[in-house]
Order: sequence, then structure tokens, then C-alpha cells
Amino acid sequence: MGELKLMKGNEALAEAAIRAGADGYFGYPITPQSEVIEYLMAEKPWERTGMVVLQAESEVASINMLYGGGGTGKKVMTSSSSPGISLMQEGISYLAGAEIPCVVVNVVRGGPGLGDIQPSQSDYFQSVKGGGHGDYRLPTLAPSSVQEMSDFVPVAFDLAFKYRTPVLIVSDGLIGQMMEKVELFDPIPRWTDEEIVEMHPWATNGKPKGGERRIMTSLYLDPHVLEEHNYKLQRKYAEITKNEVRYELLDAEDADYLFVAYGSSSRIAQKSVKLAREKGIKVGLLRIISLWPFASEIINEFTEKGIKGFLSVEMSAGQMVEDIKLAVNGRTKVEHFGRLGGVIHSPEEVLEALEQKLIGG
Amino acid sequence: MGELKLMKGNEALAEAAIRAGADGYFGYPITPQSEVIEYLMAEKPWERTGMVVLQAESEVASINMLYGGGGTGKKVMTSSSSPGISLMQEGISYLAGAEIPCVVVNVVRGGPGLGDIQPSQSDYFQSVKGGGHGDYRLPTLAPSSVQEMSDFVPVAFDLAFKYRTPVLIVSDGLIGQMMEKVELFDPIPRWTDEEIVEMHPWATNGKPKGGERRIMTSLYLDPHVLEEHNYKLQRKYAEITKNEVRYELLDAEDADYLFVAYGSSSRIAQKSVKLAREKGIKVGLLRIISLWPFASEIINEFTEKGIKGFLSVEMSAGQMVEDIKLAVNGRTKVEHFGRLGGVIHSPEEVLEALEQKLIGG
Amino acid sequence: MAELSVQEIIKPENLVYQKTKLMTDKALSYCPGCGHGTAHRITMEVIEELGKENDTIGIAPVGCSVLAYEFMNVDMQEASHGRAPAVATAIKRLWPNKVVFSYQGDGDLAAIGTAETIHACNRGENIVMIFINNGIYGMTGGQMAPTTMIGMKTSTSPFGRDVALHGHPLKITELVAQLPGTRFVTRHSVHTPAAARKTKRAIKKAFEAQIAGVQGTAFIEIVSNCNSGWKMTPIDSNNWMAENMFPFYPIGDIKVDGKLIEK
Amino acid sequence: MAELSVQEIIKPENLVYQKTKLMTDKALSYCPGCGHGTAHRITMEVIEELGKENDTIGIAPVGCSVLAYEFMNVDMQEASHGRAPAVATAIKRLWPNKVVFSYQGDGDLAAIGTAETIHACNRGENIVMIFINNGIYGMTGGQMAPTTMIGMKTSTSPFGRDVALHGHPLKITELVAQLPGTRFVTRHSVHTPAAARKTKRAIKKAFEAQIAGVQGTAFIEIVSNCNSGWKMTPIDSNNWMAENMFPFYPIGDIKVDGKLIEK
Amino acid sequence: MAKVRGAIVVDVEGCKGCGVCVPACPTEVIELAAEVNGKGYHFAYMENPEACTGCTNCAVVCPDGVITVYRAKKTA
Amino acid sequence: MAKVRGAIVVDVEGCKGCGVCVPACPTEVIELAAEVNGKGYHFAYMENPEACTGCTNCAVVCPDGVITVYRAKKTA
Amino acid sequence: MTEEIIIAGFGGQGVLSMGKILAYSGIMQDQEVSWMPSYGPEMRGGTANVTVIVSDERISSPTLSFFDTAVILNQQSMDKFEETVKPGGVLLYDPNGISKHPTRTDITIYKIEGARLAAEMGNTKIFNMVVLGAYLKVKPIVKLENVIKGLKKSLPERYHKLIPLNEDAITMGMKNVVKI
Amino acid sequence: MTEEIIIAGFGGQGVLSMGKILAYSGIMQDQEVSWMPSYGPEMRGGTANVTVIVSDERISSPTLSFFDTAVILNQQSMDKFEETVKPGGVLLYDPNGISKHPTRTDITIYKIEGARLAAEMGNTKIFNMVVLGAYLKVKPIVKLENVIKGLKKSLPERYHKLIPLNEDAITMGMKNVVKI
Ligand SMILES: Cc1ncc(C[n+]2csc(CCOP(=O)(O)OP(=O)(O)O)c2C)c(N)n1
Ligand SMILES: Cc1ncc(C[n+]2csc(CCOP(=O)(O)OP(=O)(O)O)c2C)c(N)n1
Ligand code: SF4
Ligand code: SF4
Ligand code: SF4
Ligand code: SF4
Ligand code: SF4
Ligand code: SF4
Ligand SMILES: [Mg+2]
Ligand SMILES: [Mg+2]
Repeated sequence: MGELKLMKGNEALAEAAIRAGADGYFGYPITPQSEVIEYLMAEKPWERTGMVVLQAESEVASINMLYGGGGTGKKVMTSSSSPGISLMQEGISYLAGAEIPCVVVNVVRGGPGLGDIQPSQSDYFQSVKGGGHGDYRLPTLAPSSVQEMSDFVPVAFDLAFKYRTPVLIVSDGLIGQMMEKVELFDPIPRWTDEEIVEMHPWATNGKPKGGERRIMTSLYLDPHVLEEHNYKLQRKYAEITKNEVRYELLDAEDADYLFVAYGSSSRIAQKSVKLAREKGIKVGLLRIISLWPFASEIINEFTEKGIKGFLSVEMSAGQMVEDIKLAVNGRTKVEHFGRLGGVIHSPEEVLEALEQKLIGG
Repeated sequence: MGELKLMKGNEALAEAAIRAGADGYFGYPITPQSEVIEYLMAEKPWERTGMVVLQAESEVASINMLYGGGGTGKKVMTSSSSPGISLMQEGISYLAGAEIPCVVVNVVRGGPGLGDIQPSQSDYFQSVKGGGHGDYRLPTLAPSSVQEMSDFVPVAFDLAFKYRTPVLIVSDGLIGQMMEKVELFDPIPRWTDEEIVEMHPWATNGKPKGGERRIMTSLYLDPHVLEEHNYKLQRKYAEITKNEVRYELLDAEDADYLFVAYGSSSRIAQKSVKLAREKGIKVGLLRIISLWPFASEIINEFTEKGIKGFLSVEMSAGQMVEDIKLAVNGRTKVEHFGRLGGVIHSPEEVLEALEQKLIGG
Repeated sequence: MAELSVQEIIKPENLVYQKTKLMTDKALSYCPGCGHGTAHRITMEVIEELGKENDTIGIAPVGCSVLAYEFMNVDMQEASHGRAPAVATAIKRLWPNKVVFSYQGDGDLAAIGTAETIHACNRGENIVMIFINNGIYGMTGGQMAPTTMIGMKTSTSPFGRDVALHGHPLKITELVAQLPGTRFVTRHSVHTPAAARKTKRAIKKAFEAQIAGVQGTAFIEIVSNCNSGWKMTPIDSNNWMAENMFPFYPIGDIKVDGKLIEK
Repeated sequence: MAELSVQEIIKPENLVYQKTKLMTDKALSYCPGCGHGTAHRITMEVIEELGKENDTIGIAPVGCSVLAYEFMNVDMQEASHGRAPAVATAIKRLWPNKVVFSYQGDGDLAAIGTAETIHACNRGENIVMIFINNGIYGMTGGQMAPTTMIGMKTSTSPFGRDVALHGHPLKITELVAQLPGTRFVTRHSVHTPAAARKTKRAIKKAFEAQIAGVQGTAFIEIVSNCNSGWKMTPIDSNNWMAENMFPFYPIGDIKVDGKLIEK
Repeated sequence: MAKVRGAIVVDVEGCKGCGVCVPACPTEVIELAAEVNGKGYHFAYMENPEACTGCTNCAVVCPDGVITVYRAKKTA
Repeated sequence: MAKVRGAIVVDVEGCKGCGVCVPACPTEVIELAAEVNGKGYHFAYMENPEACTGCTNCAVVCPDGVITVYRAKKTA
Repeated sequence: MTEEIIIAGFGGQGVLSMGKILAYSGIMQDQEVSWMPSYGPEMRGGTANVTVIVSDERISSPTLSFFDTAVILNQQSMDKFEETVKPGGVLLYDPNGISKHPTRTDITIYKIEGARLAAEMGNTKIFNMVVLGAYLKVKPIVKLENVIKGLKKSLPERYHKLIPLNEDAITMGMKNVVKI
Repeated sequence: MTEEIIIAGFGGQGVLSMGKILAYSGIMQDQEVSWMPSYGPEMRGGTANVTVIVSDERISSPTLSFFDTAVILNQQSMDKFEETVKPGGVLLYDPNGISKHPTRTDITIYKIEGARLAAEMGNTKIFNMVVLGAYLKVKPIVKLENVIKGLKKSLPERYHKLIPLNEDAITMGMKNVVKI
């Protein structure tokens, strides 16, 4: 068993980056995730593992530092919160286009605009659909505990390198600021330069002797070539969709209804399940772990099995609910319950929503 | 009848801005829309109408100039293409949050990343779902002709001020670069400063004598206040959804199938309708004009009437098709046909897709 | 001779100083002793003295002074992080007869907003830029700013700013003074009555030129304390500032009437 | 004495100059006479002469030289518009023993990328920045750049750059020379053999210092032509450049070994 | 000889007890109270009121603008 | 006395006829051809080959790097 | 066993670290814990509160509307949190600075003169440990030895010499808590 | 009537403006028109082409795979566009610089020595007007008077003095077009 600690989500994430063998972190402070860079600067991983930590001049610089670093085959990461992530959208689109592995963490806060600094989930659409320009997708992991803030970092790096893609970790102010017990995984050594050169022949870290130069680019001036490139990306996304769907089921076997939730909301909903079961309502929880690829298949299965309805529990005006509806395709009821702008729902009101919108409705 | 001209879409848009009584244009060059600022700089509207034109240092600066200008009650506009629009996402979220009217034009090109400079429609998701952070929506108009590049400018300004919201015009390289006959509308005089003060009491253009100061902000530190603000925004979006859906039907009355398309794609699809009708296939075209709010109701009506299927024709990997599916909700077939990365489909292959995916399928 | 009692002095006709009505009644959100409050007040005093209450538009940044709009009793816009100069540019160009100023911290103006700062100054936008340099990101809890001095401890330079790790401190004010678009560039502080009065005169001069239509950007740096970020008492922070920051950020005019001051 | 015939001279043993193999065989996408090609080639010659072919990572910008990666036969990254200095920063910090350079145009480096440029230089990133100043946005069809000179016509300043409308031209090179992080700042051109040779020496000096691990950023401006954007023949554009641009952008070293050159 | 006498009024509830006014007073009029106000701050008050000249120094540096100054001229 | 003689080879199809090499030559060796190459450019060629000293000036400024230079020393 | 606690007071009172020590103690005896602070701009000088949950089971929501126990250390917090104690729950407060004392009758109310006792012990900084002691007397959810272990874990080495003082403070709190 | 034309050649040959004049002429006689250039980096010095549609009806797709007429002015364009002429359609080309002449037999092929004629007229810039004349002879979709009107509309006032020269060039093209 690894080391047991009581840590904030943001701190666990930072420690996990060091332990995951990250080579570099580049970021710009923003609440509620500044603890990530603060922890790293205090921990001095350049002494522990050789990891580079740099406070960039902005989020735009940070994301482009990931482009540079990831493009050389190193494990690089940044973190920010909603407005900062919006600033990164051009860079993220470039990373996707140039197929550069890296990990981007969004500790979501209330929006739009400057909004507030409270936990929110209103960047779902940005994470899994829109965001930057062009047809691309980002594998997106949503931790719902401090443990997962730690555990998902190496998973994210694995996905990033397996598929040569930027990977999102979408957390929020609640998960970032709370402390929980966390079992830290054993440190994974950083790849040596030689290992990187061997493992990632595509990476631009100095042309191999007698070999061909490598290029990181997202530019394909001929539309037919760009189309080919896009088809390649789409095939990759299909592959990811096939392999990388992650979710968790709680009290679902006998359920008449399912809450569908992720991150903080899933913690609240878990309590609501308890409250509901105490009242004799058979509800379970489908906790979405990978926001993309989305757990459409399991939703389909429950639909086929005749579930009476799904309640999407989100701290948003209704975003993930669209993906649930697309999976259900009209075969059963899908409703949404959300609180906005950084307000966290209470377990009681989630249950009430279930009763009103699905059971009563 | 207004003045008849042969113009590029980009030029028509620029001329329309002057005629719509715009007070300011702020932008940064990018292909395929640089003609907008070039036209304005050559036309010197500051001499014609007093309109300000400024080449900004970047798209980030441009969008924040819109924040400043729009926040004073003036009619302001910017234009860019995909990567530049991605850079604007933080600013757009602020504009939505602070409820600042303005018009943002995206002449879409192939992505992701630097991609190419050919026409594309792969920024649909960014326009109508994701983009920036937080729960917001942007009324989005998609012109499909040079005439509409002109006509939609005053419409966009009207929407912007009616609802105090940024409005998107989503065009693409085809519509931007092509020339067509355009009937220019008669110039609408710019509002005088006095008119602005009277019409827009919310605007920050100097505190009224004896009155209260005005504030433009998207910051609401108390989450309950931010939630209230978000509910207000959501009510506004509901209102817009009720009032501002725009679409056009072509050969749809007797149709067994409908192409659903917008912008360039709708022009191609129109030709495909002709080809199909020549072959005796009863297909019509639902041309989407407002990407958001989306024409779900008319899709619902056709579904109710028993249409056999919808084919979403997009220059993307399949984005608008999700909104069609959400509207249809499983009641009939919905398929997607797209070309990627800046390739424009031929009318012939669109028809073929209809035959294979819906008629044969 | 009979001394006057305090009660006899405190009469409306003897009033010599009270908070300008261009500051709202809302309690400032700043930490005790923070220079932002003084900087706000003298700015508003200038606007009042110039009679421009109804013709002024101010731009608040993202930083501790994000809430400047709650306190300054004129029309205000809250800009996104770093972009106040772009916001101010558009407002001034669209309303050339209005008085426009921006108010920004060092993270806002000299980190994320560097491009907007340089370009507004280089275009010579006819605005007043007020720049509060406290060598730290106050609002987000005391992280290193571009202006943080070498050796200075912050939450992201917990062992002191080290050039190899974090780069050099940035003298953005000296930089913008190099640009042909700036007309008046000066550095001040507000930690003593004399300093605050001087700063106010500089601010007034800057606004007067804008009102007179003299072309060029006025850029006023105020070196200020952040006792929370620096983890000091207000008094200590002011002393530390005078001792440690002024040698590196020397107080005084840098450019006047478009000409660099020879040193 | 019998004269040698051309055929007798053209023999492998007499070869004195040929295109470096660090330029690919792909035909350059640049307009006839464009200085980008020469700048590319001398940069690659330096890398070859230093024996760093296998240890170099270059960053291409967005601009006409976006395709530099098609022509420079070393590992290359194509950065987003203006962000090459950030990209280079990360690469150099992660691979301190590799040779890292960025190559950018004036729109890329001095407009949208201003913040990244200033901050990379201010941090003193140990990279070589090559900056092609042709006073225009070549790639997008000849729009005004920050460096466009007063009076110069471009597609967005069709009546000539007018300060009131468009602001001043920006001497970004003089600006970065002010920063403590820059070690070597110099301005050159490649329009004559002598100029190109001098530029090459400067580039070599810059790379040598990087390889030796001398701390600090090297910044090499190359004033260059854009005959397409300027709507001139190549020869005319080079002459126009010498006559009109050099007085404003004077050729020569600005900062050497971390010290500003007194003028 | 005209003697100038001054007095200040501190908005006790607005004062944050930062103490910046204390050294700013050339005649050492001000001190921080031992008691706290509603927000828990040791507010400023005139410890030596007779020394006040109404010079406004304290008010000018008070970050929270909670000092009002009065001045009266009394001809001797 | 050693006389240095040079010669250049222009990659005709790669030449863009920009003419930058022409004034760069100190001995006026180069001119642009009246004919065009496959891309339509009036390519450079040695009009006065005997004057070439192999100084490499032309090659150094050729933006497209299409000039190769040879030099031979012939002792008189 | 699941204990859901809110600790609320001024920023400087050590509210967050009291919660942290409690959470660490839970970990020392193999329980699940969560610690969720209120954060945000009001933290600056203003009030601070933290929700701590110690449980034998996986913890669901780390933020709650209702609590088993509320530890209340200033008036604002009293106004806000008295109502959130579950019927039958516990409210523990320090009367120092409290103007409106709690009035509920469906809960058990305890008082601890933490500020006074800490001052008497000559170190106002151990105020929160006195309160912790009082709490642990009322709700012995963690063993004292585990609290000490937790302290050791959470304090940097150089502060370990202060542990005995902290232990004294806890004992002091345990002794002086008064049921109302 | 709908005429779908592609005009293709080098960048400097006036391909785009020829298309523009044609389109303007269509407007002058109340028809619908569209003009869609290929654009992009290959424009720089390379080939240029424009699709022009003149029609009595609303125009659907402004880009097409097949054309009624192809006007071809260099070899690259011949290689690319010969195949795109609809069976029964027209291919008009200038043989100058053409190495592989068109070979299709299901279309009508015309030749115009535009470059030579323009040179003979002493102004190589009117090359495209000679070709336009040739085209209009073959496909008189717009009246000459409307072309002149279109020219007037599209040229800035200061160039109006050149209109007679342009008219001559058109006439020259009409006279010299040869059916193969
Ligand atoms: C895009 C973006 N990035 C980061 C932040 C977080 N943030 C808020 S204020 C601030 C810095 C404040 O420092 P400064 O400008 O020096 O102002 P101060 O608080 O010191 O007065 C930062 C990084 C943000 N709100 N938006
Ligand atoms: C975000 C973004 N904005 C704008 C553009 C369009 N763009 C491409 S290159 C360029 C400017 C090129 O000018 P410069 O950097 O001077 O290079 P040059 O072509 O002159 O060598 C611009 C504005 C872009 N690609 N991305
Ligand atoms: S954190 Fe610093 S800058 Fe912000 S209010 Fe407090 S003292 Fe002032
Ligand atoms: S457009 Fe200008 S910079 Fe670009 S290749 Fe042509 S001449 Fe060079
Ligand atoms: S300066 Fe103002 S806030 Fe500070 S102690 Fe004095 S009166 Fe109070
Ligand atoms: S007015 Fe002057 S003398 Fe009076 S208390 Fe204030 S500083 Fe002291
Ligand atoms: S090598 Fe020298 S002499 Fe020979 S052609 Fe070139 S420039 Fe002229
Ligand atoms: S410089 Fe090079 S490309 Fe230009 S004409 Fe001479 S040989 Fe040809
Ligand atoms: Mg600061
Ligand atoms: Mg340039």
C-alpha cells in the first residue's frame, strides 16, 4: 500500500504529477487551483525527480509551452480554471491537430465570464464538444475524490501517449479544495531522454543520426490532405470511444431510476441515493468518469432493460443531459436537475427533483 | 430598391457594417476574412459615417475592445476565422456574462489547429455549445449568400441590442470569398451619442447627472447571486429560443426526406435537391439560418408529419446532426454526411449519401 | 486665550477633508492598510476636482481591485484579466470626449496583459493608465508577479525569486516609457501623506492633459504594499516597501511631455 | 597561359559553395527574391557548421515562414501565431542540452506574440530568437504590421500608416534589449552578400553562446523585404528597404554580452 | 498670532485598525484603541486631540478613507 | 601570380528569376535569361563566365539557394 | 459510525487546522474522512468554516446542509449554523464574542471558554486545541492517541516540540466543557 | 438559361477580373451571378481559377464539379479541367504555353490566340479581354453593351478612358476565335 496522506485535491494532483514521472508543469495562478503550482514550487520536484516547473506569463503561454514540451515526447501538464481554460482553446485545438500528448486540468468554477470561484460544472460542453475550432475530441476524465485527483494523473498521461492526444482532467473547486485521505501511488520514474527517443520516434527532440527530421504541425494547406488528416483523427477518436469509456455504477442493479452525474455532483448524488433508498425509492447512480468518450453504451443497456428514467445531476444549466438524451434516443425519460453559478446542490433537493421530474412527472 | 453591386461576401459584410450604423470595428487579419478590415480601411468610414476602425494587436485585444465599446452602448463588431475565434473564447464568455451587445463574425476555415484556409463548418459546436466557459448561449446567424452577408449585419445588431448579448455570424471561406449580386440596404444613420444615452440606460458612457453609476461586469462573488444572474440569462435564452428561430424551407412540402444544412452546405444541398428531383427523389431542404436558437420545432413538425428521414449535410465530422437528433428524439432516421478539413462536398455526392444512408439504408 | 474644544472644531464650516463623494459608501474589500484604497480615493478626488464625474469611464482589472467598480462612483467596466488597455482603447476611440482610465495590478498589466499594455501605449491611446505594483498577485493569494523582486518570497517562489528558475523582475514602466506613444510616465507611492499628495498631483496632471486633448498615453505606476501577500503588518509592509522596493523601482518621473527624463 | 574553361572549373574538387544539406530539396514557397529564403539558409549553415544537426529543435511561426519546417532539415515544431517563444521556452527547459531556436515574422513576434516575446526575453531563456522584420504581414496578403513605418502603404493602411489612426511603429528589438534577460541583441539584413555574411556571423555567435551554456536570450532581427506585400520587384524592394527602413531600423549590434551598446 | 486647531473624526466601524494614520500624523495625535469595533479591529482615535492641527495627513493616507478632518483658526 | 577563376551553376528549374544575384556579383557575371524556365521565370545564367572569381557572393544572397559555386586556382 | 461536523469562526481562529487535525486523527484509526473548507474572497479577514466528515464508510457528499455537530466560534457563524444542527445533534460554542446565545431545545448545547483558557495557558494560538478537546470530550469519535499521531503527521518536524503543549490544551478543553 | 464556367490560368493573367466582368455583365441584364475564386497559398505566383455562374434562376452551389464551359489558359489548368467539361460543353483555350492540347471529342473545342493578339495590340494587359471576346462569341450569354456597362460599373472612374481599348480587345477576340 502506498503512502497515506490527508491532502487537498489540488495538492494530490500536484504530487501525482511528480510521482507520475511528469517532466514539466507550466501554469498560471487562478483560484481555485493555485495550490497546484504552489505545491510544486514548494516541493521543488526539480530536485526530487528533475521535473521542470515554470510559472508562465499567462494561460496562453502555458498551453503553448505544453505544445513545445509535449512535442518533444516529454510528459507535460498544465492546470487552470474556467477563464484560463477558455484562453487555451486555440492552443488546445493546435495540440489536437498536431497530435501532441499532454494533460490539461480544469478545476472548474462558476461562469460565464469572471463569474465566481465556487465549484461548477458548466464547462462540460466546452470540454467535450466545442472549445476550440475544428473537428477534434479530447479524452476527458472527471475525478470525484481526492484519491482520483491523484490516480487519474498517470491514467491521463497514459492516454495522452497511447493516442497522441491532449487529455483533459475536469475537476472543480470542490474536489480541488477539499481534503481527503489519499493513498499515493509509488513514484514512476521519469523517462530518461534515451527512453523518450526510443519510445516516441515521432517526437521532435533532435533529428536521429542518419534519420529523417520530425515535424510537429497542424497545418495541411491542401484541403484533401487536411481531410485525410482529419479522417485519421476521426479513426483515432473511434478507437478511443471503443476502448476508453469509464464509468461506475452504484446501487444500479435493481434501480428503477438512475442519477447520472460526475465529479462533485456524483458525490452529492451518492448521498441522494442513500436518502432515496431510505425512503424506499429504487434509484442508483451512474457515475460518469470519462466525460468523453461518453458512457452511451451502458445507458443504452439500461434503456433496453427498461429503466424508467434518467436524471442528469449537474452543476450547470443542462449540458451532459444532451449526451444522455442522444444515448437514450427517445426510448425513456431523461430529465435534468442543475444548480448554477457555483451553487452546490444539496442531496435533499436532488432527491426532490427525482421525485418531481421523473417519479411524479 | 437599394444599390446593386457585385461583391465578395467579406466586402458585403464590411459595407453592411458601415450601412448598419456600426460605431466601431476592431479586428486582426486572418485568411479567409481579411477583406473585411481591408475594405473598411480603404473605405474610410470614419469620414463617411464617423465609424471607428482599428487593427488590433490580436484577436484577444479585439474581443476585449468589443467589450469596452459594446459596454458603452455603441454598435461594435469584429471578424476573424477559426483560430482567432478560439482565442476570443474567454472574451466571449465575459461578453455573455456582462450582457454586452456586439457582433462577432467567424469566417470558418478548416481545422483543427492551423488547419488550412479553405471553407469549413467544423466550428458549429464551438459556436452553439462550447466555446467559452460557463452556461451561456449566443444567437448565431449563418448566411448562405453574399446578400445575407450584408442583410444579417443589421439583424445581428438588432438581436444584440434587443437582448443585450453578443451575436455570432458564422460564415465560411466560401461565402466570404465568393462574389454575388448584392442589393445593399439603405444606410441606417449611426445613433447619436444622445440617442445612445437615452436608448441604453445600462451603458457605461458617463454617469448621468444626478443618477446612479453603471457597471459592466460578469463577476458575482456570491454564488447565490451568480446563480440568480445565471437564471436571468437562462430566461433570456428561453425568450430568444421562443422568438428568434430562423430557417428556410425549399421543396419541402411533398418531401419524403429533408436535407438539413446551413451556409455553404445549404447551397450545395440546394443543387443536390435539384439533381434528386430530376431523378424523381422527393427530397427538400431545411436551411438552418439561426444555428442557435435551433429550428427544433419545425424538425419536430416534419417528424410528426411522418418524414422518412433527415440528412445533415455539414462540412464537419458531424456536429449539427446532434441537434437534429435531439429534436427528432428517435422518432425517425437522422443521418450525417460530411466532408472534412476544408473540402467542399459536391452536389452529386450529397445526393449519393442520401440514397445510401437513408433511402437505401 | 481659551482653547477650542474638539466639539467646537467639528462643525460643518470647519470641514477641511472628507472622503470624496466619488467614493461609494461601501466598505472597501481590501485588507487593512492596503494601498489600493488610497490609490482609489485620490483618483476619484482628481475626477471630482476636474468636474468630470459625469464624463468618466473607468476600467477595473482582475486582481484585488477587481471590485474597484463597487467603490469608485463613476461609470465602470470590469475587464478580463490583463485586457483593460484594450477595453480602454475602444472606449476612448468611440467616445473621444469622455475621460477614460484603466486601473490595473502588476499581474494583470505586466504578465497576462503585456501585449495589450505595450500596444495601447505604443499606439499612444489617449488614456490614463494607473498601475498598482505590489510585486505580487494579491487576489489569488500571493503568488509571484512579473514585478516580484529577486529573493522575494511568494507562494510560488517560496524560497525567494531566483532568476534561473523564475526569470528577472520586469520593469514594465521603464519599458513603456521607451515607446513613442507614451506622453507621461511616472512612478509614485501612496504610503505617506507626502507621497499620496504627489501621486495625486501626477494623476491630476495626467487627466488634465487627456481632457485638454494632448495626444499620448499617461502611465502612472504606484508602488504599493500587499501586507497579506507579503505576510507583514501594514506598517511593516510600508517600511519594507520603502527600503527594498524603491531602490529597484525608483520613485519619480520617467518621461514628461513625451521626453525621457535624463538620470 | 591557357584560361580554364567553365567545364574545367566545375569539378567536385573546386566546389566552394553549395546549398547546405540542412536545407531540404523542397522548393521554397516564398516569392521570388524574398529574404526568408536567405535567412533560412544561413541559419541552417550555422547549425551545420556547429555540428548540431542532430541536436537542434527549431520553432516555425505562423506567417510566410510557417512552412520553414518544410525547408529546414532539422526537427521542427510549428507554433501557433505569436507563441513560438513560449514553445521554445518549454523545449529548452526540458532539453537543456539541445539547441533551440525560434524563427518569427514581425506580425507574429511583435503583434499577437508581444507578451510571449517580452517574457521569454525577460526570463532570459537560453534560446536564439530569429526575427524577420519586413514591416508587413506577408502571409495574409500585406496588412499593416506593428513594424510598418509611418506613411507606408499596406492593405490595411492603404493611405499610408498614420499615427493617429494606427499608432506608431514598434521597435520591439530596442525594447527587448532593455530587458535584463537578453544577452545579445542585434539587427541585420540579408539583402547583400556582405550583409548576409555578417548576419550569419551574428547567428553563429548566438548559437555558440547557447551551446556553451552562457545564460541569456539571443535576439537577432533581420530587416527584410516583402516584395509581394510592398508591391515592388525584388531588387526595388531591397533598395527601398536600405533607403527607407535602415534609417528607422538601424543595422548593428544593440546589446552585446548583456551590455547595451552606447550610441 | 493665529493658532490653528484641528480635529479628526474616525468612522469607528469603518476603521480597519491598520495603523497607517498613526505615523502619518506629524503631531502624534492618533493611537489605536485597546478595544475593537464590530469587525474586531482596534480602531484609530485621537489620543492627543489638542495636538491636532487639522493638517489632513492622516486622512490622506487612510486607505479606507474613514477620517474626516476639521480645522479652525483661533486668533490669539 | 595566381589567378583565381570561378564558375557558378544555377539550378535553372529552381531559379525564380528574382535577380538578386545580379547586382550581388562584383564582376557583373550574371544576367537573367530572355527565356523562361518551366515555372515561367527568367532564370539567371553566366553572361560573362570568364569574369567569375568564384567569390560566392551570388550564392550567398540567392534566396532560393539555387547557385553552386566552383573556384580553381591557376598559377600563371 | 459517521460524524458530520461543521466548524465555523473567524479566519484567524485556527478553524481550518482544527478540522484538519480531526480529519488526520480519523485517518490514524483507519476511517474515511473529508475536509471541505468554505473558500473565497470572504476568507480575507472574514469568516471561515470547514465541514469535516469522519466515517466508517465511503463518504458521499463532502458538503452538507445539516450536521451532527456544529462547533461555533463567533456570532456570524452562530447566526448561520445554529439552524443546521440535526435534531438531536450537538452544538458546541465559545461564548467569547457571542451576543445571541443559542436557543434551540431539540439539540444538546455545550459551552467551552476556549479563548479564556488559552489565554490563561499563556498561548492564544492553542485556542483551537482547547476547543478540539472540548469537542472530543462530547464526541469521542477519535482516540486521543490518534489525535497525537495525527498531529505528528500533519505538523512539520520542527513543530513537534509543541505537541505536548497541544496535548495539554486538549486536556484542558476536555476538562472544561460545560453542558448547558 | 444557366451557364456554368470555369476560367483557369496563371495568377497574373487576369483570370479573376475576367470572371468578374462576366459576372457584372450578367447583373447588368438582370441575371443571377456567382463568382467563386480558388484562393489560398497556391495563389502566390501559381495557378488561379474562378467559377462563374450566370443564370436566370437563383444559383445554388457556387462551386461545381462539372462545367458548361472551361476557359483554359495554361497547361496545369488544362490538365486539371479538361475532364470537367460536361459532355456537349465547350472548352476554349489559348494555345500559348500549352504543350498537351485537349483531346476530348464529346465537347466542342475553341482556340483563341489571346496572348499573341494582345501583344500585337500593344498591350498585354488586355489579354483577358481578348479571351472574353472569344468566349462571348461562342457563348453570347451577355450582350456586348452589358459588358461595357459592367466594365463601367466595376472599373474605378479613372480607368474609364480605357474602356474603348477593352472594347476593341473584345471585338478582336470575337473575330479570332477558331473552332477546332
Ligand atoms: C485568465 C485568468 N487567469 C488568471 C486569473 C486569476 N487571477 C485573478 S487576479 C490575478 C492576479 C492578480 O494580481 P495583480 O494583477 O498583481 O493584482 P493585485 O491583486 O496584486 O492587486 C490572477 C492571476 C483570472 N482571473 N483570469
Ligand atoms: C490566431 C491567428 N490570428 C491570425 C492569423 C493570420 N495570420 C497568419 S500569418 C499572419 C501575420 C504574418 O505576418 P508576419 O508575422 O509579419 O510574417 P510574414 O508573413 O510577414 O513573414 C497572420 C495575421 C492566424 N493564423 N492565427
Ligand atoms: S491581498 Fe494584498 S493587494 Fe489584495 S487587498 Fe490584501 S493587501 Fe491589498
Ligand atoms: S509575401 Fe512577402 S514575406 Fe511572404 S514570401 Fe512573399 S515576399 Fe516573402
Ligand atoms: S489609517 Fe484609517 S483604517 Fe487605518 S487605522 Fe487609521 S483610521 Fe483606521
Ligand atoms: S489632521 Fe494632521 S494633526 Fe490632526 S490627527 Fe490628522 S495628521 Fe494628526
Ligand atoms: S561567384 Fe562571385 S564572381 Fe562568380 S558569379 Fe557569383 S558573385 Fe559573380
Ligand atoms: S538570386 Fe537565385 S533565384 Fe534569384 S535570380 Fe539569382 S539564381 Fe535565380
Ligand atoms: Mg499585484
Ligand atoms: Mg512580416
